[in-house]
Amino acid sequence: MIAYLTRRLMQAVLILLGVSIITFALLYLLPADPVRQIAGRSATPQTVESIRQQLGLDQPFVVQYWRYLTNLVSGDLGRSYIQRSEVTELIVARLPASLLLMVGAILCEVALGLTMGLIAAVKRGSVTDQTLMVGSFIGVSAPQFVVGLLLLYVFAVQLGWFPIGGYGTWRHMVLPSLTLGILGAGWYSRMMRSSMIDVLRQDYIRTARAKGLARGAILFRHALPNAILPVVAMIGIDIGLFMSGIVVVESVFGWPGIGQLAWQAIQRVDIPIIMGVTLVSACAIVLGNLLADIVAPFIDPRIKLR
Amino acid sequence: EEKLDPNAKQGGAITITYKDDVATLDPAIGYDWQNWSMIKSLFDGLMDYEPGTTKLRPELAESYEISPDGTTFTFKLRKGVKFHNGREMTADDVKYSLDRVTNPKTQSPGAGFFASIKGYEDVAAGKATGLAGVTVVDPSTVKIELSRPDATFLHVMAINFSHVVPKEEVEKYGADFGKHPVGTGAYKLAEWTLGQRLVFERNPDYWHKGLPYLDKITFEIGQEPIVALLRLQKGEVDVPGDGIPPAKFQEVMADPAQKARVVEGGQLQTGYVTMNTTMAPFDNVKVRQAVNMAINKERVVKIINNRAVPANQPLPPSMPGYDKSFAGYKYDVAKAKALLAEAGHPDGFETQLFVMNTDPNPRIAQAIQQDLAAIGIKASIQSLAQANVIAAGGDKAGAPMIWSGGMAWIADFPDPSNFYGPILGCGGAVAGGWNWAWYCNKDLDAKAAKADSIVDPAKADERYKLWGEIYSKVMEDAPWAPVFNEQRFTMRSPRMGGDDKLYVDPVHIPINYDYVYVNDVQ
Amino acid sequence: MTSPIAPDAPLAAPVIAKRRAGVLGRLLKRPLAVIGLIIIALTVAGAVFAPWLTAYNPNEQLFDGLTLEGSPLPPNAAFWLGTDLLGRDLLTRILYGARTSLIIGVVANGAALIIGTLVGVTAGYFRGWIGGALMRFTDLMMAFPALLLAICLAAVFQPSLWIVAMVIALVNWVQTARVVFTETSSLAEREFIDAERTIGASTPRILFRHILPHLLPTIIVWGTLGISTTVLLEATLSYLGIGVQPPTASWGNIIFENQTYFQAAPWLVFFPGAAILALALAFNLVGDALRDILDPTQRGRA
Amino acid sequence: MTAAAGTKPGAAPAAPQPDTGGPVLTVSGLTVSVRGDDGERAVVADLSFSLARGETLCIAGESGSGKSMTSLAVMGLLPQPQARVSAGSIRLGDLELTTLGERRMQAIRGNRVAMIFQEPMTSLNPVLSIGRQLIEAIEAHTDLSGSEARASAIEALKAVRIPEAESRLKQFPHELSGGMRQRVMIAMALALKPDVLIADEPTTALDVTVQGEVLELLRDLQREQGTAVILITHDMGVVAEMANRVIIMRNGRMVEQGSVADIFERPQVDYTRELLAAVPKMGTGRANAAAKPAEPAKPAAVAQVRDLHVRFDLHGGFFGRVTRRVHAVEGVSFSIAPNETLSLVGESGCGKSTTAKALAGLLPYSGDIAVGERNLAGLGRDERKAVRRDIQMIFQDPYASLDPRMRVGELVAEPLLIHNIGTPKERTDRVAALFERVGLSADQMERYPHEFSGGQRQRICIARALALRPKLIIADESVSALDVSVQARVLQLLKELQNEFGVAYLFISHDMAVVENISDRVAVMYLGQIVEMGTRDQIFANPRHPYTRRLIEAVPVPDPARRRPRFARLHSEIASPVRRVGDPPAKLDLRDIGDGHLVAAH
Ligand SMILES: Nc1ncnc2c1ncn2[C@@H]1O[C@H](COP(=O)(O)OP(=O)(O)OP(=O)(O)O)[C@@H](O)[C@H]1O
Ligand SMILES: Nc1ncnc2c1ncn2[C@@H]1O[C@H](COP(=O)(O)OP(=O)(O)OP(=O)(O)O)[C@@H](O)[C@H]1O
Ligand SMILES: [Mg+2]
Ligand SMILES: [Mg+2]
Repeated sequence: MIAYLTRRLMQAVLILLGVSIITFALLYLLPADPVRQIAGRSATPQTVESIRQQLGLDQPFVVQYWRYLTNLVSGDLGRSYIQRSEVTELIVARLPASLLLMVGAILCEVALGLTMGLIAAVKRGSVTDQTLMVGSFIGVSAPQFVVGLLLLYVFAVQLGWFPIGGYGTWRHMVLPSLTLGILGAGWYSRMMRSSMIDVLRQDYIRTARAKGLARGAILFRHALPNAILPVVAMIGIDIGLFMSGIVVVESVFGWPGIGQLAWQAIQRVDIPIIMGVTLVSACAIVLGNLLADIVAPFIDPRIKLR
Repeated sequence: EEKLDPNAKQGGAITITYKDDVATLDPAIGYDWQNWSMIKSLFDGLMDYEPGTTKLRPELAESYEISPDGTTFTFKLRKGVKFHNGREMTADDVKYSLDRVTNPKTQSPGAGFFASIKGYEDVAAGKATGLAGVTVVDPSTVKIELSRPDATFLHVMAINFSHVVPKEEVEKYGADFGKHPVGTGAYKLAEWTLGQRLVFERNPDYWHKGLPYLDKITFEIGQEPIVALLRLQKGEVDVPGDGIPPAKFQEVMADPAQKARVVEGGQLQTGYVTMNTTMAPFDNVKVRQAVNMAINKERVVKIINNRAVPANQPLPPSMPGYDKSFAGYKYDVAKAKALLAEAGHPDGFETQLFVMNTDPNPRIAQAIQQDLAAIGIKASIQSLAQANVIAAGGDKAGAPMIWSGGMAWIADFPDPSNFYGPILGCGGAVAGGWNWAWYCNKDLDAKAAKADSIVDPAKADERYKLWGEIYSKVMEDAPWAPVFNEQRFTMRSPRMGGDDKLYVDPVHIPINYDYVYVNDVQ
Repeated sequence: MTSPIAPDAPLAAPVIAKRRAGVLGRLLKRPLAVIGLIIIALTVAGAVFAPWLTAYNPNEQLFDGLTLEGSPLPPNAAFWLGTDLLGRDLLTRILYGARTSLIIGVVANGAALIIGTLVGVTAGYFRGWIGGALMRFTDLMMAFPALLLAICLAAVFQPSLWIVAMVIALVNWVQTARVVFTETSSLAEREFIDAERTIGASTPRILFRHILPHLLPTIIVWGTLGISTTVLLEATLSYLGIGVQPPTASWGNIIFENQTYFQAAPWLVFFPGAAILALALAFNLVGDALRDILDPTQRGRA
Repeated sequence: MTAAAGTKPGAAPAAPQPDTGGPVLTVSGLTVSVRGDDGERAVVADLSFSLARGETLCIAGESGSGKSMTSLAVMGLLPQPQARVSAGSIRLGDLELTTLGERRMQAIRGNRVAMIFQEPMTSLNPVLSIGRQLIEAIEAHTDLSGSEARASAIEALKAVRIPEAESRLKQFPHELSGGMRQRVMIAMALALKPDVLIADEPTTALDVTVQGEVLELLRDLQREQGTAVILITHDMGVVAEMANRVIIMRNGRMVEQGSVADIFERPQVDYTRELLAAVPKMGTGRANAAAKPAEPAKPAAVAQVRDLHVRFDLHGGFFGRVTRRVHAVEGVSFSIAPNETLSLVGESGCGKSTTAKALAGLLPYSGDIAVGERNLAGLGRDERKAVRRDIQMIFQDPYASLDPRMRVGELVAEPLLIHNIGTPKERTDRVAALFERVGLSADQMERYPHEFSGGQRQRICIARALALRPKLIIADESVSALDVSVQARVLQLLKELQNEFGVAYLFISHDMAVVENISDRVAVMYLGQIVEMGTRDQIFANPRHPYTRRLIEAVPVPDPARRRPRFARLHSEIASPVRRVGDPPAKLDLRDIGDGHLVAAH
């Protein structure tokens, strides 16, 4: 186990290194000049050059990257060009909110998606199945901005069940999690249905039925753990997909997560923030996948950690 | 002393929302829509404007004197002004603040405004650490010598970049001063939860007795404008910092109760299309004039729900120097076609129109595109992130046409010169500059310098006239096609009081925090 | 000693000499699949014949297309699906937009699916360094923010439909690869694959004839869900200046441009949204039917 | 559907039957139909029988004759969506089962009727521990507390002679050998103490010694609980040993029914006689041996295996190091000449399949394997393909070795296609001919593997292996699921091919009678090593190693008159090939005791 973890963590470090190199290189190639954003309209070329020097942006790529990397090792992600604050500070302030939202969203989509997929698989071909299918496709096809606003309008403005955006209590979390969850639920339910159908025709399900087990026991104890494996792998993947959804949802609900930070940074070529957020989300994705891989053997004992 | 509003009561708290993060509250650095007026409430400069107007008045300076040649300004400081940390502000702080903002290490985007101060070049080049032209005469007197007469200098003393900061706090927080601002302003920062909210509290020691009215202002960050409006309608928010979102504009205006709470005002803003005068075929003035005539500005205005007025010159109407009599280029497709033919393009040509990607700019660009197509100019649209458009504009061969909306010019201060220098003058027509038309007219530059050397306030009208002429000449060369001047529509909750003009204050955007109040305090 | 063994006599049932009908033939026997095929056909026809189907030009900002206040018109006799914020006919834009969206949702998404499947199958089947390297590369790509890649590509290339299609294909294959990898590695352990090896089946044959068909259900799920996702992703990318530029219509960007107006002008979001949904559903119906048809254990299902 | 005349819809299903002598289970006019591409066809037609308390009914008969379908119909577990009961009634006591709702059926399954399925490999849930699976079955039908259920699960495991029952509860199916899984399945059915137990080929995966014990257990259960047993088997030895009454089925119909003595002594129908005649009997092989032409001077071996080792590393412990190894094959050497049949026998888990797979090039091994003149190690891609053509393997589990998504016709034609033999037309013809030779009809080529019975699938695998006319066929338990008549015909076919083309066989089987019938030489394996090897006569007439002797003694005799009163139970535990790293098993020395008869020291 420890050996496995060490190996995986080492791989993770390599992956992060790769991500940082590629990101850094891409940002380096970007034609937009951050110095001009900093210097403002009235700056003289002299000032511009001076700022460029101070930021070390006049250095060759390798030097810049090496400096970034050495700082990174000591936990220093640099300072934002626009906000002028420590990137670490900005991310640390916003990360908990995003993680919380992620957890909420994953709970939502897993709960919704699995239930829908399960029912659809069991009632395969029926009207219920068709309805659920249309439902999951609506979830996937509906623009999140609209879904978010709609939920907000109905449940917060009209019914007043939840606050209109903001952050703090569990009530703030419901609607944004749901908005993200509706999209994910579409995916999960289709995946679940597909793998459930496969599992339901396996011989061991027949055995379980032959034992005279109740339908619930067959579905939840025998079929679900077998069908859920691809879904667990999906949760790892999901974290990556999640990063793009978060931008929209966070802004609709005024959720103080890193999505908004990233989006603003992208718009304004705030390279240190882009780098920081990229690395943090890469970390999350890598850890998510690792977690999915670690959990898998607990669900299916045939799987070995390799 | 200024008269206070007899209806205003002190106390109460309001909530204001913004979509984007507040980057910094360091007056030397903050240059965004949201932090601009926040900084104005936390800090003070030597000069300021009368609330809701563009009229200059002394602020931290009690009085000032200008030498006859217009190169020496002597400011007498107000006594008993204290920073939020309790220390009294002195002339040394003024000097320190100006030295700091011009020092390249500070990386201030506003350093260039101080270029007329003696010794600026040395500081900018890193050869000196202080401005030779700024001297502390005594603890309450500062003398500033300029290297050339500068009529806008009092305005410069009113912009945020020149606001006074206490040295000890700056040194204490270093680069994080922007997160721990300490000034002399009406409010002080009480709380800043990154990404969520900022809370301003009344500065009890504010030198301007009786101000501010409000006890507390909460800025909630990261709110989508549409959602902010929903919350306003529910009474959770008092002012939507980003204004009324276009998508909700019709709805609000259709409801008399809501409409009554909308305040409309002019803005020191012009939306225009730049044409790269160094790039064929826009190097031909006839082509540029044809473009000016081809754009149906009325329709463009209609597309943004009439939230603007058509423009025919660079200056917005509320800017001194605006020429009411100027006719500009009338919308005339036939004539535009004729001009194009004269220029040797009877069948038009293909070109590109760059635009920033936030609504409504791409829509406006499409309307312009269609108008240009009517005279044969096939402009393909490049709708890009702000930084990319700016990069293209600063590249001589980058962008033939740019729609300025969303990026450029809301004036830093209400003076006609503010629309010239970096965006129309030769100085801005350099790689990485902001003169996206790459328009460089040496005669006009000279004339501009001449106008700005008329320092005497008594001769202001003469100066404005001169500027008016400059812009008329610019329009003859037509490097821009001015399209409209945006109107501001701010909305306030029913409980908010204060003169309407405070809500469309031309310099305090979106509202003048120091003077607004709420009606429901006991 | 050479007499053959008597075969099992078929019992009772008449052996109708009906040989297997083609896959298409069997698809056509399923009403739901037929509906799906019809929707797909209509979409393609709409895209191809758009100029003949509508009197309007998709980019023409009609004089009478806006109210005096500059608001778009709701569906009416002249504009069946209403007009957009610039006074253009929405129906026309949706028809023309189908061209873009089909390329994104079907071609780019399909390409991503194919790349992902190939990578996943290869990595899952070849355990050694090839598989390891491919999977590490996939992990890297997965950890890498797609949006950033897109922005940088946009900065380097001229924005165009094909760039955005390429970007989508480049970023979307990753998830498919991961899922396919997992499934392939368990399939590769199955005994019938060993059996194929003993009869000397070549690796491509094993991969394409024996492993791929088993991946079909997964591929169908990912492929059909990918349609909606990619069509919407295109809009985000176009917004960032990578994809089709205004005024070219696509379903995604019609929604994207107008989503803040969904209360003031719901038709601007509803109709393109419905188009995306219908296309995705149609592919799903066909996919589901295909899955059943190609899955022999499900035969006999009505 | 039959009019459910005697059904009392509200009757309590679980009321214990008084021992009135009335039948527990009555099947009458049962017809089961399956839907395929070519419409519906009946696979069981008009079947009627009844079962009394404490009785053992054996169903024997042709493979594919509907035995499994019948039992699935009783359980209400016919494969969906294809199959259904189209006529007839199944009554449990007074209760009509064919029309019973799923919910009420649930209460009956396991509780009153339990079943052991034909394919034990896939019938256990891979993600649940066997303890879990056992206990839940008990809990579903009794109101025992958790610990009581656990106790009775342990008891059930002990009853099927799984050693260390208590710790086994925590294990997962994949951690058990095939034979153990089979026994877990049996334990599960027994623990429920049902009124009726249906056992579908419960001992196919077991070697004769364990088979005997399991059968003994069934008898115990019957004695103690009065359970009625339906035993489906093609092993006439088992029938003779166990049955009170016997049903013989063919083509979905019952052809004969009678007491075990009647069937064996006075068969009425030709088919039954044919079946009985086909039963391989120990000793008859030697008699037939004369038929085989005398071996010519020793030609070059088709395959030569020298000092073969196959080990599987088990990663374990906290650091994921290799702590233990399965020494599946430990230094096996043999060679097979053309035209020769070498049989490999031994108990379940002794490494027979592993040896076969290594020979077929499917496992990494150490040692030398030469095919023809070529050593398998270090062959190029093309050469390996050529060698593949010469060696074909028939896998132990026919279902698992057929791609479920391909039609069986395509599957059988595939080797021809791969090796570019013939035109498509010729290939089809050849496949059709092969089908007929293994006793399937050509029109079944269009079906998929899951549409066949266990025995039919096995024949498909055989046809596939024959398609290329290889030089060596490795047949791993290839006739175990076939009824004796088909088995006889298939064995006959194999012999014919040997005579025609000189094919050599490596024949792996549990069934000593079959082995005795078919082999030229026999190798007995125990714990990964060969303990005795020699010609058939040497092994069967003169077994020297005690393990060999036990194997031969354990073979049930297909004669009810010679029924053994009680099968001797073993008390030693089954030895395990799993050992710690650095602790390889001692190498056995084989000694030639004359004429190439090799025996390990013991
Ligand atoms: N799912 C299915 N679909 C179609 N036909 C099937 C299906 N399952 C079995 N059959 C057919 O039903 C018939 C009876 O099968 P069954 O499994 O009952 O045979 P069996 O008597 O148990 O034979 P064996 O001894 O070989 O296991 C066979 O001809 C088989 O081809
Ligand atoms: N992939 C594997 N990993 C670990 N152990 C294995 C593996 N395959 C086989 N074994 C073990 O190797 C030993 C020999 O297995 P093998 O399948 O050769 O037995 P067999 O003689 O064919 O038995 P049976 O008669 O039950 O088929 C068994 O103990 C088995 O558990
Ligand atoms: Mg069977
Ligand atoms: Mg075996």
